[in-house]
Amino acid sequence: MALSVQTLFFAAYRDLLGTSTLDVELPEGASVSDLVVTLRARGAPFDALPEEPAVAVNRSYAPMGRSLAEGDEVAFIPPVAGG
Amino acid sequence: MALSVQTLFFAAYRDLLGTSTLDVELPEGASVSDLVVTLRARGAPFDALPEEPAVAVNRSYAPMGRSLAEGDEVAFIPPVAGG
Amino acid sequence: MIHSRIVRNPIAPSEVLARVGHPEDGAVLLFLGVVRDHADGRSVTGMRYECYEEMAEEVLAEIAGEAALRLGTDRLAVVHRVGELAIGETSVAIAVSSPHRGEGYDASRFVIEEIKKRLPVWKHEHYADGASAWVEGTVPPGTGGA
Amino acid sequence: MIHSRIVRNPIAPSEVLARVGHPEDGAVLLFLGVVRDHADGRSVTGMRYECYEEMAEEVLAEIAGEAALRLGTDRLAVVHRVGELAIGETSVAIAVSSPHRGEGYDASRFVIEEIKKRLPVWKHEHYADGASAWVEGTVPPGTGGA
Repeated sequence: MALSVQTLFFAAYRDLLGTSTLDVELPEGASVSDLVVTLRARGAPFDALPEEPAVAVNRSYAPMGRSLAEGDEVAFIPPVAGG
Repeated sequence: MALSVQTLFFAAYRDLLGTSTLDVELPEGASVSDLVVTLRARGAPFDALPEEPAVAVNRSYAPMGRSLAEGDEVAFIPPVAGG
Repeated sequence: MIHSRIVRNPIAPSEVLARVGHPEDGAVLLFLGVVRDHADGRSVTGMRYECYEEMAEEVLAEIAGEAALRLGTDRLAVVHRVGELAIGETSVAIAVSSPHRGEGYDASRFVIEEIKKRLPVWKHEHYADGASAWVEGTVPPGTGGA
Repeated sequence: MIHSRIVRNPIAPSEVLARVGHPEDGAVLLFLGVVRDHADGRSVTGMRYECYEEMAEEVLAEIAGEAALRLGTDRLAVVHRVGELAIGETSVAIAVSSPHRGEGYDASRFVIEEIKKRLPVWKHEHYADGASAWVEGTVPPGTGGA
């Protein structure tokens, strides 16, 4: 069994990866942390992502341990600078 | 020798006394405190003025001990409520 | 340019706001004091503001100058209205602008607090039952028995 | 009515201000965040704001709701602009009104501080020398290694 999530990359992360979205397959029961490890394992430029980036799952901020489910939207959030 | 000061009364003090200004003669060397005693000694309604009212001498707040000079403008300032 | 004024005509907030701002400034703050329809549980229908005009102009300028030191810029405007005001009318407007917001909030708050402590202005409240009274105020520092 | 919105068109401060006010309210506060011409000693010529729009709308509404609890009224409007902004243009406007000023200053400040902590918005600064860079930001609470 596997699950598929949609990742989003904004601002500096999008510039780094040259893309704003990517679908990623993960084993059942994977967490945000597993997603980050999977992405960084792809090598450059993905390995330049932080080991513990801020992410939002389905538009809510989530910790690294958060479990992912089929169809989740996982956004990689560089340090924010609104106002 | 005597000195003459112009007193001003605002808001509740003016309503109390029924006048907004009064010239007062005082002995040389008199202080704000002496002025208040002199006014209160006139009896009603002057004796309803506080014993230690806030005053401004020549448009600056002054303590009770402030000495007065000929021609000073002494304003009796009820508790203020701007804004 | 620091601007401070006692006025008798209605205050236009946008005009006060237009007195501040600068390419260096990242934060602009406008405070409006407005006549409200109640006080201490009583229904209020209007307010008459009275002042010791010559002194009030001087004290307001002094407050504005002290606030500008906190603000770190001279982009500060404060206007206080006197006379007969209706509910919802602006009695005081304070505009400031500065590079950073911390100084702006601090200076804006300072102006309104100092106005309440020492500006020689008095309010006569009109109540819905036809009565009216002077609003209880604050004894200015450095005076009387204080 | 609490109002919060991410917008792409220029912000009209007077329109944001007009969303608040009530006969009960004695204090109105308008905060404007403005693009300034310098940052960390570098000359800035403009700024591009980018956001995660769907989430930013939700987070801004959440911040506005929390601020309204502090304010004690629902007279709160906050608008954040994204896109390409010139020096002096308003990036964020926050208007609040309440019976007393303390709650107004507190709620207004809360909104801007929380925006900077957790609104998913990023700024790309353009410098006078032709370079440009993402502005260093803040890691939102409850994420990553935090």
